[in-house]
Amino acid sequence: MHTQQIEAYLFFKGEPVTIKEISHDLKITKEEVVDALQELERAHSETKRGIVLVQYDDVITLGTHPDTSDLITTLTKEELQRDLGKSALETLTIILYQGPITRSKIDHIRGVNSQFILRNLLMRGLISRVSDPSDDRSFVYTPSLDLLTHLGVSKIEDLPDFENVGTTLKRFIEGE
Amino acid sequence: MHTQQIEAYLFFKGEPVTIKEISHDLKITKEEVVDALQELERAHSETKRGIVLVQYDDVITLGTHPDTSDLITTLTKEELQRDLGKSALETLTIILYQGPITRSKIDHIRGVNSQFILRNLLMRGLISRVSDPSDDRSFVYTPSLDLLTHLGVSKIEDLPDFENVGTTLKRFIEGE
Amino acid sequence: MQTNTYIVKTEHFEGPLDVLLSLIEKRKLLINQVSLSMVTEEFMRFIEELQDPIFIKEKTSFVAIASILLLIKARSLLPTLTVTEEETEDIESLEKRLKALEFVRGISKKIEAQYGKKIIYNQGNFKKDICIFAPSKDISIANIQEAVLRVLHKLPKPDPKMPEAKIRTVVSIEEMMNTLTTRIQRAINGTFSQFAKSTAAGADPKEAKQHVVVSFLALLELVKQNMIFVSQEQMFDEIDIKSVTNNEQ
Repeated sequence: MHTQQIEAYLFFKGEPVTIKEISHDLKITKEEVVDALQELERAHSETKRGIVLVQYDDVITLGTHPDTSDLITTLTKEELQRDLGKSALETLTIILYQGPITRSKIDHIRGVNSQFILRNLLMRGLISRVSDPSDDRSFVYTPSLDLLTHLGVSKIEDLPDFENVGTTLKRFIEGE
Repeated sequence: MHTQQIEAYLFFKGEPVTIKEISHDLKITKEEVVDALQELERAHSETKRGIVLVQYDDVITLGTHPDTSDLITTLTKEELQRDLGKSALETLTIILYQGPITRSKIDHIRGVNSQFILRNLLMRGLISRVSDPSDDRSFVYTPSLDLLTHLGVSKIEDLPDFENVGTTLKRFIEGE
Repeated sequence: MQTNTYIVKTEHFEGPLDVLLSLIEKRKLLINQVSLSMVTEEFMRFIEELQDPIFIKEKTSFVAIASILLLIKARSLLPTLTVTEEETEDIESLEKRLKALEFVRGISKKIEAQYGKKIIYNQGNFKKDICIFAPSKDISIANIQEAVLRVLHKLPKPDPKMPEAKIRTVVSIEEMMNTLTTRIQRAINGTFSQFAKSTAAGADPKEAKQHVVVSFLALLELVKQNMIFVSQEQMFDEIDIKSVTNNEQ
């Protein structure tokens, strides 16, 4: 059966997809998709799951179980209010002084993997992610306008010691 | 039971979380978290699920089932750097079977300074560096959840011959 | 990119144990003192060719291993050579470390075979629906300024210190050779100046000592294999070297 594949697929996608897309990506017929989705829904309801299938018309996604909505609402609020912490501030700083910048360069400067921090900064609207003009398979990160406004700098060069810090980081990246 | 809440929580977070964080956010004891995680793991393995629980030490996340790897690989944009190289593989092996481990022990086994390779592995997110519990001026290295997921194991004990290899290595390191 | 230079540095150059293990594996030998003494000359040659300035620092650890190897070889050829307790420990520890590394290599092949074959993937995209501007209290110019300092402070230094794992470091090949020569001479109660002079002829005086010791060890090897006949009339006399011809056997 295709239920396992579909559940993994929806989980990996993390955003609503249509039956047509699933059918295309899994290379199975739409009928098979519909059957598997019904099967998956049954499985979810039989066991006391935290994850459920959310369907509207032919658009499908995975979501948290309605019984957990109180928890999730609280978490969402807390998450958005929580302090960034040192590592996230450092990452944000690098993007401020060196953006647009790729993740691998950020990782290189910090010496650690920044995957989840970037996700968090994106979710909070502090940075934005666009296709890398020099390589469209990857992305570059830039500070959001909201962030600059929030910091009270009208242009990026107004950040403290912008020139020097920028030069030092650039030199490091280029390996001098 | 708290399995439903925990599954929803992990799904909502979408990134590795610690038992301590779960305990704090869900307002339940650590023991209750551990019990619920075991229950969740059992539930995942009994039904043919597309989602698995990945754990190392007290860090937990959800991921796609390794059996769906071929499908998801065709969808992912980020190419996995497969070329690990001899020294990276050696270092990872030592950390996988002996982590948490200090750099000096890794250096001793390899007979060479591992600073660069460790930094490289940190940057790639394959290992993590944490304060040494026995001496907080120094650090120890552990496998990251990403490393486990790239190896397709949901917990460290699923590595080939985990027990025996670990014991043998330990004997080598401690010089009997 | 910069990261690649790190990989090159570490990949192409993996230290003395790596070199030693490769030499033993190339000959399909087991790790023990016999095989270690067999690859000693090749190892010494490797050090001599180790000229790249980037690796000068690594050279110390090579010399440390070389001195243990020469000791093993000298002792196997000259049972009268006295070895301190600490040296015995070094020898045993080297053997053990090589076996450990060999073991790790074996396992790392399995890890390599498994890596990237069946991947567990993370949850994909970030949840776009909650992407709203939500700055935290700790985002301020002052904190950004502090973060800048931390970032710059944590940038890796280009010239890391070399910690030397447990084996005592030897200052230079020359020093090591000097000590060993004295000890060997004491052990055989004799000299071999002529032989040494002839082999060291034309060599850089700095390297002469090294040639003497290595050549002498080679000479002793030949004695052991009954390839040559060595005699010495009296203490401190010249060592007389004759080759053993076939018809004499």
